[in-house]
Amino acid sequence: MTGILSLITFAPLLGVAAILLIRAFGNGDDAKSVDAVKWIAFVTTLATLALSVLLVAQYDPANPGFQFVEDHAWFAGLHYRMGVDGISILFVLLTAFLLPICIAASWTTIDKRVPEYMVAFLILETLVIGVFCALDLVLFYLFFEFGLVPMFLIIGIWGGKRRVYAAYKFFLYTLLGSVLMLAAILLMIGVAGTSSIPDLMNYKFDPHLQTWLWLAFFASFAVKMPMWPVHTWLPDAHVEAPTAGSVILAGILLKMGGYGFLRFSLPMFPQASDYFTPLVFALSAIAIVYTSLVAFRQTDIKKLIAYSSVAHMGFVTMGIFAGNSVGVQGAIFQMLSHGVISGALFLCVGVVYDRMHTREIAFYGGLVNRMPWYAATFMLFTMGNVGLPGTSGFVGEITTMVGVYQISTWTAVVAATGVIFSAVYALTLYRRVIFGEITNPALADITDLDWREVAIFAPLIAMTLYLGVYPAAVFDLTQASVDNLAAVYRAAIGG
Amino acid sequence: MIIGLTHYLAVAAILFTIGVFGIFVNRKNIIVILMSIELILLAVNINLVAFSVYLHNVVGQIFAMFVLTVAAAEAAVGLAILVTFFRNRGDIAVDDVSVMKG
Amino acid sequence: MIFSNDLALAVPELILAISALGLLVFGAFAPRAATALTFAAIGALALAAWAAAVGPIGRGFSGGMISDQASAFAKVAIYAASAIAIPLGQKWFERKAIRNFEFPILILLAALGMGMMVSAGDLISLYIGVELQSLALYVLAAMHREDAKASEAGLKYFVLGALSSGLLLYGASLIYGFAGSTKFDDIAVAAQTGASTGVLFGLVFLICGLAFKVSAAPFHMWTPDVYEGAPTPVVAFFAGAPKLAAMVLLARVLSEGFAGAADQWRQILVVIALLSIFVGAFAGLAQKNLKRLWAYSSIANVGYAVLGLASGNAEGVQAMLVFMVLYMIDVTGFFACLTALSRNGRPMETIDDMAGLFKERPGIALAMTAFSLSALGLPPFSGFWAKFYVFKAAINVSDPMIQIAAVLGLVGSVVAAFYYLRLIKVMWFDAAPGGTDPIPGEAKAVAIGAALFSFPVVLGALIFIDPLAKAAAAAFGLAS
Amino acid sequence: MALAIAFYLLAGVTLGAGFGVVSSRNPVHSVLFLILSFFSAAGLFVTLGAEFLAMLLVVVYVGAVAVLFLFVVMMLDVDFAALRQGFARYLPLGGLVAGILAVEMIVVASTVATQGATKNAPMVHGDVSNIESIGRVLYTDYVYFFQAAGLVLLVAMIGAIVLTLRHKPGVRRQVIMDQVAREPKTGMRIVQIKSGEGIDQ
Amino acid sequence: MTPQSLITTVVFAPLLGAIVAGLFGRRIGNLASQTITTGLLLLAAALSWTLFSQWTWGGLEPFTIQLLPFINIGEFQSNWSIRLDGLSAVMLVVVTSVSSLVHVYSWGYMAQDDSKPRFFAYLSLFTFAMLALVTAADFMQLFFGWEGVGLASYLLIGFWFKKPTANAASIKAFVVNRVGDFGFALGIMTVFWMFGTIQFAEIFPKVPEFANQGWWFAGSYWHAVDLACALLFVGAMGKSAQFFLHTWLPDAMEGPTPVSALIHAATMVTAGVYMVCLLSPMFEYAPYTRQVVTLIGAITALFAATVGLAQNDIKRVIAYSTCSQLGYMFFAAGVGAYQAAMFHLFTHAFFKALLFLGAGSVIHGMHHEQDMRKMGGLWKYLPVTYAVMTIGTLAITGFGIPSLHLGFAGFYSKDMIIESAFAAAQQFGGPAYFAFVVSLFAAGLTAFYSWRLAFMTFHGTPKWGHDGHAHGADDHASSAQIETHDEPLADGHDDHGHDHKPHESPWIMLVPLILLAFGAIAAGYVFVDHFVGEGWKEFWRGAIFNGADNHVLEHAHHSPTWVKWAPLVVSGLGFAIAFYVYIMREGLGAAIAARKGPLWTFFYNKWFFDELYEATFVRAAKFLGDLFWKGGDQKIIDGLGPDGVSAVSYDVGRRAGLLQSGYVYHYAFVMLLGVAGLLSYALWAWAA
Repeated sequence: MTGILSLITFAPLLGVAAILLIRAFGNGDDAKSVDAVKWIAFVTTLATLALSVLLVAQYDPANPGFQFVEDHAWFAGLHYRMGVDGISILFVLLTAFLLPICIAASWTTIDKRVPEYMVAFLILETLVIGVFCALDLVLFYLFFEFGLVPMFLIIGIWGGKRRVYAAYKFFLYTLLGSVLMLAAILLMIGVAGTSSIPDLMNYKFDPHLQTWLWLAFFASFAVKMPMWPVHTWLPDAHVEAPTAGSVILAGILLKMGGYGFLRFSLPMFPQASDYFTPLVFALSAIAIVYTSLVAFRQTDIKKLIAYSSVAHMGFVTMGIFAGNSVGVQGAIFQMLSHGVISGALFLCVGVVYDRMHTREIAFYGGLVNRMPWYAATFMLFTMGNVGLPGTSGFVGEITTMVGVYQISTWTAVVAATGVIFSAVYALTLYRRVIFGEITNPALADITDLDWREVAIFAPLIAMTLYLGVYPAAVFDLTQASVDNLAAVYRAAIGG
Repeated sequence: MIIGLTHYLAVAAILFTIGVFGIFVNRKNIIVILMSIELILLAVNINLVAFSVYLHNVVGQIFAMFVLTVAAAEAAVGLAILVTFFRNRGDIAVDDVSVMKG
Repeated sequence: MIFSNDLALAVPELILAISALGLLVFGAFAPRAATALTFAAIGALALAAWAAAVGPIGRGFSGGMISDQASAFAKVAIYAASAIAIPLGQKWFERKAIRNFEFPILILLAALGMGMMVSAGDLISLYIGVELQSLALYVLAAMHREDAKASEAGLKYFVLGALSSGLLLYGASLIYGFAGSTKFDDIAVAAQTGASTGVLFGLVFLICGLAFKVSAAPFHMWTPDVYEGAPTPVVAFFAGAPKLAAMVLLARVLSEGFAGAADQWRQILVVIALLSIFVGAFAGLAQKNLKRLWAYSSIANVGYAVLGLASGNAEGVQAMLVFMVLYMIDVTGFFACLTALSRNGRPMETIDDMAGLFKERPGIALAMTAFSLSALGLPPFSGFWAKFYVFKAAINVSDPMIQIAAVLGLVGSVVAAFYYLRLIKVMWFDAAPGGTDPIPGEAKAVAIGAALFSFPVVLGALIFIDPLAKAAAAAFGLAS
Repeated sequence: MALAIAFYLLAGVTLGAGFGVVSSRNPVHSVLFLILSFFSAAGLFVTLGAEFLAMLLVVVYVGAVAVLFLFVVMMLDVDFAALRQGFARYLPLGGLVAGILAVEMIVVASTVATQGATKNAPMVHGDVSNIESIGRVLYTDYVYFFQAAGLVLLVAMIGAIVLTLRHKPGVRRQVIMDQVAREPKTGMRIVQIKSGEGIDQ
Repeated sequence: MTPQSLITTVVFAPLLGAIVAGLFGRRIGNLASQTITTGLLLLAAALSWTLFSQWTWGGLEPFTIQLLPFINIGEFQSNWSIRLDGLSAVMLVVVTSVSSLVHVYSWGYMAQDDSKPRFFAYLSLFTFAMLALVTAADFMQLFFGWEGVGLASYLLIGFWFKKPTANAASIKAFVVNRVGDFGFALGIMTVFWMFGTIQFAEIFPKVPEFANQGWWFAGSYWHAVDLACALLFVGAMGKSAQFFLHTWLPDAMEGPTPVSALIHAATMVTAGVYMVCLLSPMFEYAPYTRQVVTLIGAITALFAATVGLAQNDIKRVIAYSTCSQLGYMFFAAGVGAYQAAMFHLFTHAFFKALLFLGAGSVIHGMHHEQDMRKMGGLWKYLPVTYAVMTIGTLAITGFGIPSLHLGFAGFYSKDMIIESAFAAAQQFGGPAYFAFVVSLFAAGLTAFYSWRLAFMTFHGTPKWGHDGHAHGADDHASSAQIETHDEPLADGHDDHGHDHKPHESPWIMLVPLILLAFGAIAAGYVFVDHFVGEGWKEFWRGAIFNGADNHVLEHAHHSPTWVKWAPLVVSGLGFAIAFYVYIMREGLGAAIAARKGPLWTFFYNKWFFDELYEATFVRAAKFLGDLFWKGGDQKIIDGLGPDGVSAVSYDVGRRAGLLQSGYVYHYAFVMLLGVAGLLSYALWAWAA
């Protein structure tokens, strides 16, 4: 099965090529070729999904190491090196899972520059999967960093009113973080003499040096996560991005930060990670409380959900730096779950936004009267967001908290208050949008979900509930790799 | 009183400074700026010749010769450009050389 | 040393000199045969590049000329860039109804000068090479002589260039005086056992003079004005090759003449590099004219190259070489785009002019996007790899000063990112007013070719560039 | 002692004239000061024993460059009255920086006594004249530079021509290429003239 | 059928019903949805009783079925499982019985509602969650059920989503429960890291080892088991609406009345009690926490009873009564009489459901009027309701003859609790003593407000029909109460139809009432021996653990006679006062209320808890939210961060551009500065 990772990673580019061919030889913007473009994009992403499922099926959960490894020497000591382990394989799957949904969600809502849009998404898919598969630091950085561009364009071209501001903010914020990471990467390559991630995991960096490297990586991943106080780009980016852009952003791009912590910070700089764990805990705890309170006061639906994302990412960072098996697996699970749920929530916003073109909470109210299915769907994901047992949101939150409890009870206590706050803001939002009488005459004729939207939500609903009831499916996959990671980490910090 | 190498170098240094000084202190006339450049080159030549003599090494003088040659070429090109400029503007005041800025 | 051996080393120079002279005569008598002249000049450059690539290695003319892997590497790059500049400029001047057959000849002579620079082994050949190149460039900058801006650009370039030559010369004279020789080898001997203050003082002057040629801060002031005023294809030429030549020359002086004083000159270079990076990054923010903008961008980029050189080891030199080559292609491509673009006959030079370019000219817009992202240093574009080499070299020097500088430099690149993004934003997000003129073929070819090189070709090309640059860097004899 | 007096005299004149170049308000005066400066610098060269260079300086600079300057100054119709103000405004700051620079340079120059290259063995023997020693190496060791310097001059020439040569419209110029390329077909027109009608234009 | 498959059917039948009615309710229609859900619930109830009888009389042994792994990370192992033991058997019966009766009752009560499938789906969903809760074999599933019932409660309270008060109440219920769950979750974590497992069966044997160990938590050193139990108890407080976390329960009456009967009286709110009893092996080793439990329970019992005295809304009175009774159960558990707590839970389920459904019948008959001041004399119009309500009232007041050991259900359980409290007070003193005193006093209050309710509703002069809607605003302390009177049903009933005569409810509503009335009469008598009497050890079969020195139950049986008679006397007193105030001197009650004495105001306004919370937590959250958002995010982080930096950068760039003046001599000067600067720097750096 070697080569399957490259196939999955670059499969979307085949779609890009096909779309470009249509652009080149079709006659521009007529409906037929636009339709063809959409179908190509959709089929490509579905094919990628099929390949990813195949990948997971072939994956050996008992083996904690990297599998499906490909390795070709490149230049200057760099390698084209790909591989997945129990930590990354799920993110590959998540990406492949969300992309068809994004394409489908954009089917009718994107009416200008469709080919460019689809190309941007397909390229983004390649890059994101590449991030999760890359086993060479520089290759990783390549995928990691270039992801900014399609997202910049997606926000900037198809975004809302302040899209330019948001796009800049997104780009520059994350760029600032990642150049510091680049500095660290270069230093690591120089010091260790290799850019291979597996080799670097075994390389023991000098503890003093680790501190700097850790901080540099932290700068990048903290922005990406985003952690408090470098989170302010996220609400803006979300609010302005088109629906599918928000889904990708919340569903996948944020996960790159958490993935980075797991892949680099913990195994490569264990002493520094241990040293900075209180810092991460403090920031995570602040993020959970602070952003929850901020979310509570939002007047824009998307912004509220964006802030809640920050709070949920607080659980992730917390769980990761707990450094024990429970916490780390919880964090991974939380990322998956958040990918599905927050993606779905943004889609929910998209549904009403497409109809009414506003995201003001005050504009809505009483939607349940006209849109019962929508209300039910929204309810499910709201509950997932709140972390209700039975949905995937719960499993992630509770396991991360359990993991953290061992390391810092204070953090667990503060994080647990997040459970209360999330209920406050999420239910308040739901109530104000969905419940009550329809008072706004503009809403009198709003229509319920159509079949396409149902089809979009169906897999997300299924995933939310499936993961909520049977998270063991995920834990079985991650167990070996995470146990290994946690064991090595614990051994390295002598605890 | 012995006139040593240092003396010559000092003269060259001062002349060099005068040349540089001439460039940025003269706000009115580009030709004078070109002349200041010639002064700088002259200072360099004094340096080279002085070193050459004190090192008993002829290379310095040869270097100075090349400098002279190139300085002449430079003057020619510089004046040519100045003439073009003058044709376009009808003036050569330094203050005018500021269409492009920022 | 047999004289013919010396001549064998100078074959590229001979080819260029003879063809320049020949073409001059030909041009004087057949002023309308511009196309033939163009092709002949390109052919001469190609021939010279080939000769440089396969030519013998060694030192000739009593050490005045060095032919080694480094000079070969640089020469090939320089000649190639010059060859590209010829049709670009020639056609441009034709479109402006300016007929001057001297353009290719001046380019040839400038290339010759740059070739001399990269293989200089002596302060005198350094100086003459620099001057040969500079004088040609002064003339090229002012060549659009009916244009007030061009002549102003030429004048500024000339005055400041002459000043910098003065600085360089003064430095050279001090080095000569204190080291007792103009040959780099001899200087190295003198500088090995603790360079005297006088030599180092001279070195600072020398660095200042060369810093001007590469437009590093604080000797950068000419750059924006000259870029704006000079004809665009000329800018495409002298934003790339001359800087490579000057950087190689600087590297050669420092590594062959002052390897022993690396700790001293590193500090100077780091200061220059940081100043350049930040001046380039910040001053570009408020620019509206793309040529000025790219001037600031080049200031910042040169800062990176200098930072690589400041590493003071073979890796750093390799980084600088790779950086300059990649950057050269980038910047040439970008100015080729600018050469190509005009709207209703008026050249498009400001950022606002680019509004909606993606709608109207997707190919060129994509190319410009690629160049911008590359200059920003975003992977996987060539600019990233350039920075990759440079910062890898810089950050692995065990000197906190340069390490901090490297980190600061990276941060500076984020500031600069803003203006590249603004360009991309205008091209992609804004509405197109319409009316762009057809794109001339040669500019389009250069632009697309360079864009393809910056990505994806670079991913493969680096496999070849990397060892070549490494060998070239090794030729300088610095510790790795 | 005489040498010292000569040095100080010449150095003083050189520097004074140099200052005159940058400070005089009339460019013509500046050129004249420049010439004076060159002359006295040539004198300095002589005191150093570099006669050939001194001669060259006078010939090249005074004979060619300075005259060129003078020529351009005269040629360009510059309004000198307008060029008179504003000299002193930047003097203090500029003077300060220049002063610092000069001091630094002189300080460094003075170290030559302790660590300069004067220790090096002499290369040229005393019995060879200045001009001969230059000649011996210029066309052998330095032939490469010599040729290159020629190219520099060529560039200057081309540049000067490119930038300043103007073809006046209406002036018919000899195009040698056309002349050479002339063929009977293009050069001749065979006209059949009917008798009694003449040639119409 | 094996017990295993029986119990599996019991647990999943409601889920099936919920899914069918919820997803396909609109497709298959109201009747089908109702039939399916109710049928499945009745089946579940029947099977539960089968199981229960097998347990009680058939000698069924406890067992656990593992269905599926849930969370399995290292030692953190949780399974979807079904546990049967004494406690869950009791709870199964209670839950399915009440639930099925409520389902049936709702056919009538919700007859006019236009989203019946949704309602029944919610009810069944709730039942499933509750069953998952009671059959949990580990903390995770317990928590799942715990929050699941919370969700169902939220959905059902907000069932009439058009009503703003209902929406507010539903959120309040969820959030306050979440506060409890906050503690609960922390408790689970503490348990996990303490014992290395969250399986009950594995934890309990390990508890004694930790009896005297300490535990670091949140920067302090605690007694380990006490800490774990205290945190878990916070969860119980939330779910069972104990003092501090009680505020949601009265507001939850915004939901339809069957919901109140099922969730907010009989089942969900007792989950806290159930948990404490289930965890008795831990609580037995947590002496301090048990004292806290006792205190909180006692205070709740007293507090709720006092508030109940002054309320005018029929459902609210019963709600406070529930709250109060839950307090009883908690302090019973606190003093160590877990069996008594469970027994009261059991009997309470019947008579409280009865009271609620009876109240529902009254409301239904009164065209959705809930204010008791507008009732009166209804016994003539609603005879069956009147009869069952009286039975319920007798049961809740614990009427019975101690010497004969004969009485209504509440008599056995409540007196047992009081006696246990006395026994514990004798043995330990302290909080138990306080609990005993409170229990007696509250018993009197219970009698008073229960009879007050009965008298105001069914006796006296009818006040309906001529009073109109002229509420005086001064009658109402909070807006929530005002709105409570208008329970809008989209059922075509005329809300203002006060000219209509009250009418008796249909039989579909009355049958469940009658069945519950039987329970209220007989549940105590039949099961007293099993729960708390001679056969308790045999009945519980280890499901409840009593420490070696815990003999409260034995001692309770040997209480002095005055203790056994005291409740009756106190209740009688309460009855007498109520009779005097509301029958003999009808109008006196209204007069007292109108006088607005400080005590009355205090009680009427529920000790001002809502106002307190509003002023502190809600306002603080809003204030902090705004502060963090507009101050923290926008001003500080963005202002100093991206926006500020970009503004400064742009400014610097502009200034740098200004330096670029275009004048050659400026440029030359900068170069010179550069040279001079670099030279100076070089001299300085190299000299060093």
